[in-house]
Amino acid sequence: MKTVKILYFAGLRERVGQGCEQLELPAGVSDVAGLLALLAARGGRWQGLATIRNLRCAVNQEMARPDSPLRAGDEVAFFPPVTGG
Amino acid sequence: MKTVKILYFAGLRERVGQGCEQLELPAGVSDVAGLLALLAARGGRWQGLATIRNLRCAVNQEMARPDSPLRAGDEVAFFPPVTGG
Amino acid sequence: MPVRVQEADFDVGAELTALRQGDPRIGALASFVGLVRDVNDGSGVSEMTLEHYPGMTEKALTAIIGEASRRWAIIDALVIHRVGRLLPTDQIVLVAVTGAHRGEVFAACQFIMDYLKTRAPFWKREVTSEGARWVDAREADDQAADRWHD
Amino acid sequence: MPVRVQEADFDVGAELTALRQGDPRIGALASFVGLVRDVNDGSGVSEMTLEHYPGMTEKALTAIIGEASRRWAIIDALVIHRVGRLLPTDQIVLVAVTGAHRGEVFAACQFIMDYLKTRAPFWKREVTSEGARWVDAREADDQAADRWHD
Repeated sequence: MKTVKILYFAGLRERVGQGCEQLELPAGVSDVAGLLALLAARGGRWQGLATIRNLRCAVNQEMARPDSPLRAGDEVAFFPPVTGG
Repeated sequence: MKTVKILYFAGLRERVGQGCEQLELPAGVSDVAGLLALLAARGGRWQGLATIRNLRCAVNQEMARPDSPLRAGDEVAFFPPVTGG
Repeated sequence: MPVRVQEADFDVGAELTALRQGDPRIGALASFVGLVRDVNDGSGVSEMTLEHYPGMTEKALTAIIGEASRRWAIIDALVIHRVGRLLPTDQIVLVAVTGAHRGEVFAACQFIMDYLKTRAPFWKREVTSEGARWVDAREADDQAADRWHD
Repeated sequence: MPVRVQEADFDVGAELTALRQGDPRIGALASFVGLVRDVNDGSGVSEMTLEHYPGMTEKALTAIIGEASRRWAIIDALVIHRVGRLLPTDQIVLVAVTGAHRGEVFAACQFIMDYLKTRAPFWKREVTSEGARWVDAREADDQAADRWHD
């Protein structure tokens, strides 16, 4: 079993209605793109997740890309473009 | 009679041995270049004045050039390139 | 090369004094303070809240300072960024860089701010006369960060 | 747009706070502090004396700030420059610029320093291990100022 921790920030957190969750990844899900498809398949407020323009992702607190691999225990974060400073 | 006030700063002040003087300009001296030639004609430590590389001049506290005109009562300053900050 | 993320305000004078304290190699200190304006994108702003990603924020800021240190001959650098609720005229961020010469510290300070704006996980939520809204990322910020690419 | 030439030291924190005090249009504050280093051109420096041209100095600094205000959308600017005897780690000059956005205040602050270095009538005399000497103007400073020409 491959369990990952998922975090949502800012407008995205409000959109999906939660800030974090633990998720067991099915055997076929091995990268960020796969995880996004899995989340979008939940339907409802999750549906648009895989198609949001400018969605950012970090794996273990480093910026990641759709093909970044996922391993058991990884911390995956989804968020909009940053606006600090 | 055209009297001007002349100021010398920094290394130039030390070189000529004085910080300021009042000087009556002869009829033929009408610009900065003419004044420099007049000063250099004093000889001795004044001799090199007209040929110093990078000599700067201000007339009435504005940067001036060799052909800048001189009028009665003007304040003329000679100094090396600036090194503040 | 300290990095701090905090709710509390900071004392710019004390921070700059501490950064350069007693180091006679330092001839130049450049700094930047970002402040909350009372207007943004044409709307009045009465307050804002800054959210961040604890853990990643500190890593990202440390990486940005490290990159600046590789690019320019600087002596030290400091980033302090506030989070939580802020009001117009409040300080948001301080970036300060010391070095021997001004060219390097100016460049490094501006580089750190530009990269912070596009790579450090902070998000602003403004309360305006039209209601609350998440601030959109500005294309100008991406362009400002992009100009540092070789 | 205040300009001050003085023997006394200055308090950077207090000056920056006063410059931005209560103006909610200000989103960005860039500043620069120049400091006495204990080494210059390969020689140890134990002290320096700054001479200036009273009257012209203030005019030149005011003109430089005016030129920066014409070139960039800034809100306010401040220059404080010390004269007299200074020791390593002492503060020499403070330049600070406020505005709505960081690009403008960074550019204006750097422009003011570059122009000050080549146009404001200050001269440094250093005491080094080899004796006292007037500091030579640096070609790099002329180049830094020249890059602002169109």
